[in-house]
Amino acid sequence: NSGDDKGSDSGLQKVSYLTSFGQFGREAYAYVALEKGYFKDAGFDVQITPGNGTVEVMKQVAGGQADYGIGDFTAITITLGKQKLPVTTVGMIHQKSLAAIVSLEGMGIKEPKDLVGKNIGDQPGSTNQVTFPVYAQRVKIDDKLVNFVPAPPPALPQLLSTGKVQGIGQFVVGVPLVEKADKEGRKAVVLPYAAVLPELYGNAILTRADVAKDHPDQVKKFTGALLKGLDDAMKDPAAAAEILKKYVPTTDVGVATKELELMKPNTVPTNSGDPLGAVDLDRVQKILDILGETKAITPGGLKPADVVTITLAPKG
Amino acid sequence: MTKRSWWTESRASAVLLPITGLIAVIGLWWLATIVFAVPEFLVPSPGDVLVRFSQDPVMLLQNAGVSLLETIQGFLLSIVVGVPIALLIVRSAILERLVYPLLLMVNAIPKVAIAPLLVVWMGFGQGPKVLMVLLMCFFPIVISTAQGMKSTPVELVELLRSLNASRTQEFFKLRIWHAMPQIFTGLKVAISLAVIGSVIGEFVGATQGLGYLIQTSGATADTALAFAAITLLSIMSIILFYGLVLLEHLLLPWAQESR
Amino acid sequence: MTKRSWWTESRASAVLLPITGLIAVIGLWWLATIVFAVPEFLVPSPGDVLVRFSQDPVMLLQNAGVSLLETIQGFLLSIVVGVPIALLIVRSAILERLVYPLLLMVNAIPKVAIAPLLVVWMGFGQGPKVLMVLLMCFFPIVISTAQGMKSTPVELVELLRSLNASRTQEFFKLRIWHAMPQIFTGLKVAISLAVIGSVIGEFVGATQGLGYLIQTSGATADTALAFAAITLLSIMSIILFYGLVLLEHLLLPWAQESR
Amino acid sequence: MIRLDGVGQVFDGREGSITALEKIDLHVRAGEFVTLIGRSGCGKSTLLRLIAGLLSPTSGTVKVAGKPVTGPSPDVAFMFQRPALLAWRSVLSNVLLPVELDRTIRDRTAYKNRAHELLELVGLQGFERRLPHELSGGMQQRVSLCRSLIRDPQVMLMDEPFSALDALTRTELSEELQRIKMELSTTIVFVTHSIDEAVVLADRAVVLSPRPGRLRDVVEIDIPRPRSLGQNSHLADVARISARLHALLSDKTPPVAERLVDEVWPR
Amino acid sequence: MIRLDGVGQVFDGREGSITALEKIDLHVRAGEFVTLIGRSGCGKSTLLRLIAGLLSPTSGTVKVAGKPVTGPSPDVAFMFQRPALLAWRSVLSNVLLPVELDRTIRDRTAYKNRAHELLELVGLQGFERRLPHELSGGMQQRVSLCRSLIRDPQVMLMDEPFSALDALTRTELSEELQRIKMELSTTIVFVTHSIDEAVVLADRAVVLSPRPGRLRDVVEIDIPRPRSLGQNSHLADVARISARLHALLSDKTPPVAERLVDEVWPR
Ligand SMILES: Nc1ncnc2c1ncn2[C@@H]1O[C@H](COP(=O)(O)OP(=O)(O)OP(=O)(O)O)[C@@H](O)[C@H]1O
Ligand SMILES: Nc1ncnc2c1ncn2[C@@H]1O[C@H](COP(=O)(O)OP(=O)(O)OP(=O)(O)O)[C@@H](O)[C@H]1O
Ligand SMILES: [Mg+2]
Ligand SMILES: [Mg+2]
Repeated sequence: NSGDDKGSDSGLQKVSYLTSFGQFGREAYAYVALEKGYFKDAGFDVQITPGNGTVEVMKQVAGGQADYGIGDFTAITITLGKQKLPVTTVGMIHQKSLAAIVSLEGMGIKEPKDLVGKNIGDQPGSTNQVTFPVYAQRVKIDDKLVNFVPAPPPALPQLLSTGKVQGIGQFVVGVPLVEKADKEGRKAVVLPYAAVLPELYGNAILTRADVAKDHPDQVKKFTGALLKGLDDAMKDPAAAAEILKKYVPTTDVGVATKELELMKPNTVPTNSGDPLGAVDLDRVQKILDILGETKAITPGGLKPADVVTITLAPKG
Repeated sequence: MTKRSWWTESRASAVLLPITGLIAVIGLWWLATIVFAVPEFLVPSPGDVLVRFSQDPVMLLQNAGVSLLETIQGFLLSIVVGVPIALLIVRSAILERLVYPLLLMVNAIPKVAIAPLLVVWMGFGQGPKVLMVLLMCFFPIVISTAQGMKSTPVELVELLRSLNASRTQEFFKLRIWHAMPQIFTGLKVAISLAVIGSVIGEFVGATQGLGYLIQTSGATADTALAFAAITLLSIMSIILFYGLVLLEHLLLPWAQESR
Repeated sequence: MTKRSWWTESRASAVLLPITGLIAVIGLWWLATIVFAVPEFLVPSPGDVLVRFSQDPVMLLQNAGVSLLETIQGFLLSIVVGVPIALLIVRSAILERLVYPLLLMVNAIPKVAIAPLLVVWMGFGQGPKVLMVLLMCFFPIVISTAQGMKSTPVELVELLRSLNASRTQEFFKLRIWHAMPQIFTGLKVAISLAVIGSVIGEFVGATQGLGYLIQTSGATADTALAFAAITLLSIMSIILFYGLVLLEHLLLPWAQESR
Repeated sequence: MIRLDGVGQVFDGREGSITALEKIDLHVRAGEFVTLIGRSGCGKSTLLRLIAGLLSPTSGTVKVAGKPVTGPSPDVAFMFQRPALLAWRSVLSNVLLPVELDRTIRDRTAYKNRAHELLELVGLQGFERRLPHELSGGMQQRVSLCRSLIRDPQVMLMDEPFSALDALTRTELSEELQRIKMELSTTIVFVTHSIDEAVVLADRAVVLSPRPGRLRDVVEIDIPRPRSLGQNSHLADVARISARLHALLSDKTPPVAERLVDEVWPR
Repeated sequence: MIRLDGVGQVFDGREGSITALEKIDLHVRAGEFVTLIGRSGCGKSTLLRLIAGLLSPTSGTVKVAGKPVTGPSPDVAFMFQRPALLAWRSVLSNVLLPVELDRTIRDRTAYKNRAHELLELVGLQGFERRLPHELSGGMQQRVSLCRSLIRDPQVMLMDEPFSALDALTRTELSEELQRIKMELSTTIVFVTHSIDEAVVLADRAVVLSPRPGRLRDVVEIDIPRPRSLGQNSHLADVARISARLHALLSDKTPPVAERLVDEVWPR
C-alpha cells in the first residue's frame, strides 16, 4: 500500500487512510467520501482504519503503513519539533482548534478564571495540555495553579462525571459524549481555546513527505475527494452520521450528528474566499511562534515548510 | 477414605457447578450495581448489558469470532514456539542462562505500549494481533514446560540414560510426558493471557474484534457495549479454559490428582 | 554421568552468563536498528536510549522506584490473596468448580480496559495501581499453587491421613511444601505480570512511575524516553525474577532439578 | 481388636475392574502379632489399607476396637510398603512427623530423645540431619520404620517393613519389634514375603490365596518367645511350620474359604 | 568383563560429605554371576551405578569390556532398586521401552512376543494394558524385571530385583535368570540382602563392609548348576557357605582391603 502501488483489479489505486482517533462522528466525512464514490472517481480504492491519536497516526504514515492520515496540527508541529518524521501536512480539516476545557454544571467552573486550583484530567501531551500555558496567558491566569491529571481519553468522561476531576481536556465536538456519559444529565460547560487562540488550527491531513514530493497530483486528487466528503458532511450532518453508521454499526447517530454540527463552524475558512481545507502560511508561522514561546518546541527550530507542503494545499 | 460422593464425581456437577458459579457471579454483580447504586456509565448492570447485547447480537458474536480466531492462532503458535525454547533451556544450563534474560526482557515489556509498534511494522492485518497474542502468552508456556521437564525425577532420567536413550528420546519419551501436568498449568495461565492479547492487539489499527469494540465503545461512553464485549470475552476465556481442562482429562488419565 | 563442568556449576557463570545474554540482546537490538535503518522515532538504538537516560538519570530512577514499590506491594498482596484461594480450591472440588469461573472471569477482563474504572473508584493514589498489580498477577499464583498441591502423591496424602493429620496440617505440613517448586514457577510468571501491572496502573491518573513516563513520552513522540523507561522496566523485571530464582535456591535445597 | 467380616475390594480401572479381595473374614485379638503372607499382588497391602481406613471396602465391614472403621484413627499406625518420606524434611524431622501432627502431645523432648534412640537402633546415627535423597533404599525404609515406631500406638500395621533390609538389621529390628509388642501389648499386623519372618514373628500367620485374595488358611505358631530370626533354638518347630506355609503358598487349588473359616476361626 | 581399580565414591552434601565406597578393586569375568552382599547403606547401589556409568567415581577407574566407563552403554542393562516405571505407559509398553529406544532394532514384533512371554513368566498375564499405579509393589518390581530382561544384554546389573517378591515367584524367577545366564553367557552383578539368594545364584559372592564400603571378602561358590532357591540338593554346601557369609557380614572389624585383594583376587 505504498504511494505508487497501482493496478488493482478495478484499476483503482489502493490507498490506506487513518482517522485521527477512532470512528467518531467527527470522522464521518471520510466515510461520506467513500460512500458517495468521491474516492473512486478520483481513482482510489480507500481503506479506512481508525487511528490512535496524532502521534501514532504520524508514525504509521511515516512508517509506510498508511498513505494518509488525520492529526491535530498543533500536535503534529510539536512532534515534528522533536523528531524529524518524514511526514507533511497538505490541507486542513479544522480551520480553528477544537481544543477546549470541558466541565459540567455545578463543578465551580464557569469561566477560565475558575480553573485556578482545579484538577483537570487529560491525556499527557495532548494539544489541550501542551497549549494550555498559552491559553492561560491569554486568559490571564497562572498555568502553574491548574493541576493536570493524566488519564487516557476513554476514561475522561467517567473521571469528570464522578467528580474525580472538575474539568477535562476535550475537543468541543466531544461535548455530546460528555453530556451523554453523565447520567445526572448535567450540561457541559465548554471553554474553547479557539475563543482566545484563533490562530490555532485543528485537524490536518497528513501524508508522507516523499509521496507529497513525488506524486503531487495524486495527493491533490485525494485531498480533493476527502474535502468533498467533508463539504457534504457539513452540509448535511445527519446524512453523514447515517453513512457512518453503515460502516460502523456501533455509531450513535444522534451523538454523531451533534458532533458534526458542533464541528461545522470550525471547518469554515477564516479568510472568506478560501476553499475548504486551505492553509495560511502566516498563521502557521504564528503557531510556530506561540509554541516556541511556551517552549513546546525549540524557538526558531521549525519553519512553516517543515510542517506544511503549501503547494498541495487547496487554493481558491 | 478416598471415596467421594457421587455428586463430586458426577459429570453433571462438573458442568452444573461452574455454571452455578457463573450465575452467582453475575448475580453479585447485579446486586452490587443496585445496592451501591453504581451509575450505568461506570458499571452497567447485567440487565443493561443483556439489553445491549440483544440489540446487536450478530455483530457482537462476529467480533467475538474474530478475536477467538486470533486467540487460537496465537495460542497454538506460542505452543509451537514455546515448547522448543523450553527444550533448549532444559537441555543446557548455559543456554538457559543466556536465553532467559532475552525472554524476560521481551516479557517485561508492557504489551499495550508496543501494540502501535507492531502495527507500524506489520500493518493493519491479523498479523500484529496474532503476534501480540504470542507475545502475551508464550512466557508461561516456556517457563512451566521448562520447570516441569527439569523436575523429572533423577531416577527416571537415569533409567533412560542407562537404556542409552539419546537426548532427543529423553525429552520426547520421558521429560515431556512427565511435564505434561505442569505444561497444562502453563497453558491454562496462557490461555487467559492469549485472550487478553488479542484484545490489546485490536486496540490499535483494528476494525473488528472485541478489542476494537471495547476501544470504540469506551470512547463513545457506550459502557454497556464495552461490558457486553468484556462479558463475551470472559465467556470465551472460560470456555477455552475448560476446553483445556477437558483435554487434560482426556490426554492424561494417568495424572492422578489427590485431594 | 551426572558430572558437570566446573563452568556450569560455578557461581560466576550463574551471574556472568545472564549478563552476557543481556549484552547480546542489546547488541542485536543495536545491530537491527543499524542494518534495517530503523528510524529513531520507531525504535531508537540503545545508544539513543542511553543518551536519553543520561539526560535525566535521577528522574528515571525515581520513577522506576515508584513502580518497583507498587509492583512489590501488589505482588506480596497477591500471594497473600492467591495462596488461600488455592487452598480452598484444592480442599473442595465443589468450591473449585464454583470459584474458578469467578477467577477466570476476573482474569479474562483486559486490565487496560478497567484501569480507568479503578481510578474512578479508588482515586489517584497508589491504591488502584497496587490493585492493578494484584489483578494482573494473582491468577498464575492461584493456579500453580492449586495444581501443585493437587499433584501431591496419593501415597504421601495417605501417610498424613494415616497419621490422623487434620486437613489444615495436611495443607501446611505436606501439600504446600510439595507444591513449592510449582508455586515458584507461578511466582516467576506472576512477577513479570506484576511489573506490567504497575505500568498499566500508572497509565491512568498517575503523576509518577515508569508507566506515566511511557504514557507521556508516547504522546510527545519522545520515543527514546519511552524506551529508556521500558528498558528500566525490563531490568527491574529481570532482577525481580532472578531474586525469586535465588530465593528458590535458598529455600528449596531439596528440590532437585535433573538435566 | 480388628475384625473383618465378608470384606471384599474391587478396583475399577479403564481396562476393567480387578477383584483384589473377596470374602475375607478375620479376627485379630488385642495384643496379637499376626503376619500376613501371600504371593505378590494377592491383596495384602489392600487388606492393610482397609484396616487403616485409607480405603473403604466395596463389601463387608471392618471394625477396629469394636468400632466400624470410617477413616484413619490415631490409635492405628501404618507403615507403608514404600518409604513415603517427605523430601524436604531431614531424617529426624521425618521420624518426628507423627508427634508433630499430634496436637495432644505436650512434651516433645521426650519424643525427640526416643527418635534419636530409634535412629541409633536402626543404625542411622549421624544421619539425623540428612535429607531422604541422600539415603540408600534400605536406609529410607529404616527411617520409615522409626517413624511408625515413634508413637506407641495400640495397633500397628506394617507392610513389608524389612524387605529392603539385610539379614542382620532385620534380626536386630525383629527383636526390637517383639520387645515393643510384649512391653506395650501392641496389636501388630505384619505383611511379609519371607516365610521365615512370618514364622518367627507371628502368633498366627494368615495365608492369602492369589487373585482374588481369599483367606487360604490361618496357622497358629506356638513357639515360645522371644524368638530370633537368626539363630533359633526351636529349629525343628520353625522348619515344620515353614514347610506348612510353603505348601499353603504353593497350593494351586482355590481355597474353600467357608470351610477354612469354620475350621480355623477362633471364636 | 568388569574391572574396578581403586574405586572410591564420596558424596558431598550440605551436612558434610559421605564416603560411600573406598578402594574397591574387583574383577568380574565374562559370563560370571556375581552377587553383591552387604549391610544396608554400605554402597551396593552406588557400586552398581558406577559400573553402569550413571556416576563417575571420585577416585579410581571403572572398565567394562576393557574400555573405561564414561557413560551408560547399550550392552549394560540396569535394574534399579526401585521399580522406576513410567506412570503414563501401560505395563506392556513399559516393558518394551528399551526396545523402543533402540533404533537399531528392526523387528519389533519378536520383542513384543518376548514381552508377553516374560510377563506371563512373572505372572502378569492380563495386566499388559494396566497403568503402573494399578499394580501392587511386587507387581511393579516384576514389570521392572521384565524390562531389564527384554533385550539380551552382555552385562546385567540388578539391584535387589527380588526384594518385593514372594518366595515362590522368587524361586521361579531365579531359575529363569540362571537359564538366561547359561544360554547367553550374560555377565550378571546381582545385589541382594538375602544370603540364600547370594549363595544359590552366584559363581562368586562379594561381601562389602559397612560405611565406608570396602571389599570385605570374595567367596567362590562351586556348587554345580542349576541350583534352586527352594529345595536344594546341595544343602550342606549351601549351609556352609551361608554360614561363612553370615559371619563375614556380622564381623565388626574393619576389613583389610589390601590383604584381601592379594589373597582372593583372581589374576
Ligand atoms: N545421592 C546421594 N547423596 C548423598 N549420599 C548418598 C547418595 N546416594 C547414596 N548416598 C550415601 O552413600 C551410602 C551408600 O548408599 P547406597 O545406596 O549405595 O547403599 P546400598 O548399599 O545400596 O544400601 P541399601 O541396601 O540400603 O540399598 C549411604 O550411606 C548413602 O547415605
Ligand atoms: N489403586 C489400584 N487400582 C487398581 N488396582 C489396584 C490398585 N491397588 C491395588 N490394585 C490391585 O489389587 C491387587 C492387590 O494389590 P495389593 O497391593 O494389595 O497386593 P499385595 O498383596 O500388597 O502385593 P505385593 O506383595 O506385590 O505388594 C493387585 O492385583 C493390584 O493390581
Ligand atoms: Mg503390597
Ligand atoms: Mg541400594
